[in-house]
Amino acid sequence: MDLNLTTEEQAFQDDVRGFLRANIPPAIKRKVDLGLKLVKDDYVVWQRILYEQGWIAPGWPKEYGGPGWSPVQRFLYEEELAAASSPRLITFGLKMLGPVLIEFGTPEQKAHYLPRILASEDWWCQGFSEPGAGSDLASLTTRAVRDGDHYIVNGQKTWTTLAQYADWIFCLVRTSNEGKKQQGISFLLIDMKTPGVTVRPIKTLDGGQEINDVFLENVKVPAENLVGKENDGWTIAKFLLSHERFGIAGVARSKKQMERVRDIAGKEMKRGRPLIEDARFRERMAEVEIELTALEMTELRLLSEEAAGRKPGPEASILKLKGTQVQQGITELLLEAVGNRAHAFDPGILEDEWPGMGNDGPPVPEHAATVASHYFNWRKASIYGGSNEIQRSIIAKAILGL
Amino acid sequence: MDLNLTTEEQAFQDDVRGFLRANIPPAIKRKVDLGLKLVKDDYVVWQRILYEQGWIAPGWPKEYGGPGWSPVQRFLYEEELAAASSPRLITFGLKMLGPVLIEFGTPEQKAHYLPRILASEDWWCQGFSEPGAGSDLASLTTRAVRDGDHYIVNGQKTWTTLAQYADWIFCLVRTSNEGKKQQGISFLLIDMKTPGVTVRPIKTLDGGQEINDVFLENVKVPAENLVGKENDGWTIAKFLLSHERFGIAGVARSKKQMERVRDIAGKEMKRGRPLIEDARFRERMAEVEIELTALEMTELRLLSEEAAGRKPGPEASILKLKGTQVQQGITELLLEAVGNRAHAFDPGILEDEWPGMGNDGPPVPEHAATVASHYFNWRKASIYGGSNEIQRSIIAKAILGL
Amino acid sequence: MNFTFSDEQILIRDMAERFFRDDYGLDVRRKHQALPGGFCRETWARFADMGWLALGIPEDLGGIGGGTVDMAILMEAMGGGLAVEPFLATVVLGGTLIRDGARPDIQADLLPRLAAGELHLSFAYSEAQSRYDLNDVRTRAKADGSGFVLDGAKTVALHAGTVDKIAVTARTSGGERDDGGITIFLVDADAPGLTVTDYPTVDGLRAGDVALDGVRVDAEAVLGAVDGGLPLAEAAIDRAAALVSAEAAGLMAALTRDTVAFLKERKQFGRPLGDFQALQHRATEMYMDTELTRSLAYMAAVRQDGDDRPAARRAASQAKAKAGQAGRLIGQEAVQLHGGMGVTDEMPVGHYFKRLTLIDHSFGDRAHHLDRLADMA
Amino acid sequence: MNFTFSDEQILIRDMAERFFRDDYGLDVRRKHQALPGGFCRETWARFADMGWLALGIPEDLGGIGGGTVDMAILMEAMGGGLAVEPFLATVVLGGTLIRDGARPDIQADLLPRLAAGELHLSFAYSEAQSRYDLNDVRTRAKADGSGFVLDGAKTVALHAGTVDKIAVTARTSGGERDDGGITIFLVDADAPGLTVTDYPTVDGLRAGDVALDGVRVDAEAVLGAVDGGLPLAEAAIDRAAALVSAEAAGLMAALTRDTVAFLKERKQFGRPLGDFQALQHRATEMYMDTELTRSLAYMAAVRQDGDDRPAARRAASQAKAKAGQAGRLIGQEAVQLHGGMGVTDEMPVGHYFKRLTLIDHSFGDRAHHLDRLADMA
Repeated sequence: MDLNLTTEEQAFQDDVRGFLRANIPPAIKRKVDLGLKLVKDDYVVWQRILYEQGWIAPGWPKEYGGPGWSPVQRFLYEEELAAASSPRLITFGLKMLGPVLIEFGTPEQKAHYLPRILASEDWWCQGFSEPGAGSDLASLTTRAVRDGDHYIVNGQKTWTTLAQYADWIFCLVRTSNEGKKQQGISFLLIDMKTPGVTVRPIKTLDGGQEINDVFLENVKVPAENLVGKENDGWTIAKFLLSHERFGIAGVARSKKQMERVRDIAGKEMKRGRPLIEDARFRERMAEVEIELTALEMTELRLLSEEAAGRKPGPEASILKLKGTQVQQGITELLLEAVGNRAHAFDPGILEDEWPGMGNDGPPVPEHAATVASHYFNWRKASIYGGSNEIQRSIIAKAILGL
Repeated sequence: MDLNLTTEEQAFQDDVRGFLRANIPPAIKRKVDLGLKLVKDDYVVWQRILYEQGWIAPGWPKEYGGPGWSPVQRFLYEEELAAASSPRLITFGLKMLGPVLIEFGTPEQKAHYLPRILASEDWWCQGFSEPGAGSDLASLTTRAVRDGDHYIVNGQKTWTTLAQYADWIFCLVRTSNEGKKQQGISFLLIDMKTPGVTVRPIKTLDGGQEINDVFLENVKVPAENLVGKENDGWTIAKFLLSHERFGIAGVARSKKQMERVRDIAGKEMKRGRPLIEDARFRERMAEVEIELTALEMTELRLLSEEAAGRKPGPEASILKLKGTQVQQGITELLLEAVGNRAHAFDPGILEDEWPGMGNDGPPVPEHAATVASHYFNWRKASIYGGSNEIQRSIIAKAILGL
Repeated sequence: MNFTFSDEQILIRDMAERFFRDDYGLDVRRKHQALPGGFCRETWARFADMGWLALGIPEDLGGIGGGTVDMAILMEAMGGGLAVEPFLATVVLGGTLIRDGARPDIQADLLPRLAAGELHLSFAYSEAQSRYDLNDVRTRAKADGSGFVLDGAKTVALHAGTVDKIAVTARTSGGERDDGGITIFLVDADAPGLTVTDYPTVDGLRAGDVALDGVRVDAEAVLGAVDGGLPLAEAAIDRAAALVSAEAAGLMAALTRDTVAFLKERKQFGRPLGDFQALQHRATEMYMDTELTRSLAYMAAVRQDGDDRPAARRAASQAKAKAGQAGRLIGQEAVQLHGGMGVTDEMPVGHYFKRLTLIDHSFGDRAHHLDRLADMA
Repeated sequence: MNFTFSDEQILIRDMAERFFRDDYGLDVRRKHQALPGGFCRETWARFADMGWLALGIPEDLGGIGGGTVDMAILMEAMGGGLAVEPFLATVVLGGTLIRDGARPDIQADLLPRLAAGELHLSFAYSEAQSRYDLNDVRTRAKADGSGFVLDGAKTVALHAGTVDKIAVTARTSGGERDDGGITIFLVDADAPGLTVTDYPTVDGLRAGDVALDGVRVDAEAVLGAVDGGLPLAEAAIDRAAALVSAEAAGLMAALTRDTVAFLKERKQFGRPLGDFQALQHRATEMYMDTELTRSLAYMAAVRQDGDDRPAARRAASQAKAKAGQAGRLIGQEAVQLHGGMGVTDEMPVGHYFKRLTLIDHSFGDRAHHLDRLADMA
């Protein structure tokens, strides 16, 4: 047990840190630091820089374009990405579909899709959730009927993040009604440009617009777009949802956000002194930091066990659950810090257009402008991707045997 | 809506306060103030004083010996009892069996038992819980079989508070196995001196000993000891458990305990100053006091509605649930206040025998001596008398319709 | 001592609840938000017709009397109704300051107009550095002949962009955080040198930052005594804190009701969500905290009309601190239990949640009131 | 960087867990408690045989080396085993002070005896007014010739009634709460003028209050430097805080395990309690907080052996604060979920609960460590 970096690890960290800080475009960094809305181009520009460097898919095997890093190196890389104010890398291709294709795809599927994911040529979105299904994923009703060498797909997907930017969607569809509801599900890749695919944005309570309904009406999908076997999609879905533990807790980003808390608390005042000097605010910061450190150490324990050969288990649920609790705890600290300046808001703020930038709108300081919106938006973290209630039930069942 | 006392209410308060403070025996007051163990005689002596005054059963109708007070008067009386360091009045006869007999008893039962309860001539205990039944009261198995003009009772009751002092026990017993399990239950009064009744103390984690197992082995009970009709005991049990809302929240006692917190925090030190001056401890006190005040106002709202003619409803569950949370919150404040002096403990402390009194034992200050034991013991508050889980389910079902 | 509503109060409650149930709603609200100034002047006129704007104003001054409890009943209904109209700014803050601080002739002039819906008011007391402290005032008022000249900047004054007059705290003597030396001036919104930057707030209302650049006022603009403005401001803010706690209770009740309805209706794994015991118990916590908040809000309302200032202050802080804690719990739980639907703009839940959250950032958040209670204890 | 146990550490863990599972238990514990001094000297000898008392002592001084992590592994097992033997007092506190502060010749004398189980130690640092602050010392040591004379009173020194030597903090200069001017003296327990009032603690261990009435000691009784005792005391207490956090993690794991087993076995309303979702989710919280506490406890243990004192201090406070919060939650939930059985003296749950609770009152409670973290931030 050793928390110090080896000389090699130290050199790796310096290397990564140097590159990331030198190469992140300042306009993108600024948006990330202030919590402003990123558009497609921001993501793609940055991901291509990482792609050129060979660092875009640290979790992929080397043969498919991964850098071949150790778990510690990956951990350090995540840290440095967050510290450099990198946007979140869009996970749908890199952390979801990529590993699925590597595990279940045909040679043709791998050869075609994987390089395009690495190069950010295809933007993927995820077609799992349906209206009415909620956390009960397997009760999905979108239907794919085989018709010659095509499937005809009808149904509706919802809560589809950033579908407005997507070129492709990977979907769970029902191909059979026999047996248990988990048994008749297949995993299908659908080109968003296919006739019959419609995207309708869903406005969210923070004023943002990053989730969508996706309607599928008589969508004709070539049969070679099936991944794995027909009716075997549930296995793939489970693999996809539990495969990636790295970064699921969001520790690196939360550490960066705690810096933001400190920064803002240094600017905001309380009783004539900077808020950062208020003993009780510091106590609340300490409470969140304790949870964050505990989470980080727990992640390191799990990664060490994995590196030592243990198979990933249901402990990923702890990382997801506690991770979102910590993230949401930080949004609460930020909100508290800005006091009554939390009121001022105009959706234009998120678009980087407010008086600080020379436009009309609330005269609110830059550091306070997006905090309330961020707090509201981040409530989603404990709902999407397997709600925290689902994670609790997984732990109760798979770990405690209840 | 008016929080001020009327002239009459003020006069009543003065009257009650004067009497209680003048008449409470100092040795009993001392035990209550320090959280020491009370013995049977302490309770009986004090209850007889209140009986002589006509104040022992404020909830009883005047014709049966109640004082005929208004809800506000009863509220003020509870306050003054607690403020005067009165022991808890033993509820089994006064607040449980008494109202049951008034509602369901035969004229003979009323004439015989009620005066003896008022005069503390009979000490009653409650035979509801059984091992294995937990919160699922209706699954009880203690069996009463009719045999001529007697019942023969066999079974075991448990968690029977202060059974070691009791002359009588009122029991729920199974008289039939037909229909739903709630339907075959009867309500029976059993003389503890009857052959076949055995009491075995259960030692609790705080070192105290106030709960017991009660074994019933071929106990012969006269048939006239049946209350209500045979197999109708569940109705009586429900009446008993929901009838009494007055004082169920323990507000008056909690206010008195908050004084104790203040007193102790004035004696204990932190960073060279009395703990009571520590901003963060004061904040924690304020948090508990907010809940306590909210509870008090909620109780007053419910009592006002009741006085205005509304029937008691499931809201009593809120009073029980929040009441015990506040009480337990106060035990935590007390525990925090005494710092590392919480360690020192000897069961003799509870018996009023430690060095402060000239005996051997931990050299711990009087105010700290029983605090940890009290914290441990009071965990029972959220378990007994319908656990807080049961109260939550009652609210979910009866109020929210879930 | 009693804790029941009078028949008149029950009438106020029923009328208000009926109004918001039948004549308001999320679509109406959206329309009102989009109007100039962010609220509906016809609706405001109806408020006046129903006597709501005259609540708390003595009868001889054009009002219909009534006390803080009556206003709390109305505010609770407004919480459930998600009203965007500026009742808080004009009637609660403005009305209280004029009732407590204005000269009789000015009261006689302004209060009937306020009750009739013809006068809008705002109270600009906070500054960039002040957080929630009323005594932290940098805006200065210099005596100038018989009047004063005001210079400074105020933040987040409710509805300041659409009012006729703005009450402003300014320092006439003393240092930045002294309790003494603060004076409240009632300034015309169109006074030369006064500029309001108006903006929408995240909960769907409006507020403004107020810049004062050599604004001249007469001596009669002073509310209360020169240098003696703090107790006046404190009483108004305590009253507002009590009343938004009642509004919060209304929001909490609406969130609990909607969440329970959602749990009953929505099926998952073949059963209604409401069958899951963990969710039942969480809904129960929401319900209980709503009731506790309501109890404290009404206690605080009663106390604001009593003679005991420390008791009024303590009750306001207890209610507001509770509203902050319970509001956070209930808002977060309502969104979480609604699942994906909870984060959309479509359903009321998100709007209740936002207003409830922002109430914690109005008139002192939970931390502020716990500080204050700890200081008082 | 890595976060796995070495093979040796796994050996220590397995051996300790086996010992407490096979050769200890509630009945054994009760027997040991009833022995003079409240623990079993034969068991202590077995601890020595197994090398447990030599952990953390350098090999050239009769120890077997190893670091704080090794001790944490043992402490975690002792938590699950509910050990009453005085490992904390003698090995952790006493051993650390001697390792860090004693002259080489005294180390060479004492440490082998400690490792062999022949020397018992205690550390008396707290006083009636000091709460958890190590610098709050009223006990005075006056220079007297080449030695010192000690006068004062110490509270709650673990196992002080059965030890050979007691380390005592005393003020050699400065005012009551000054950081400088504190000196640690290693005093013979039978020194004239030293009296221990020995008592049982509520969690089943023993402690004593120590009265010092003109106790004479030689100059060689000084541990570390005269007036420089505070950093020494702080390092020992930080190490103890890290290690009782590991003990707490062991207690939490045992409580979670027993509670889950109880929920599976016990039926209510015709179903195992474990079928009720609300109870499942609560058991899950217990499990997660156990894991988080364990993670911080081991981090704190690692940090105690590093060169970075601020990091060591912070890690100790983080682990201990977490242990306090999680310990309260898990202890209370375990009792509650056990229902009536939870409050009896009969089952282990109550005993785990009591020890876990009292850990929060040892080496600084949650409030103390949050204060400390807030001061450091």
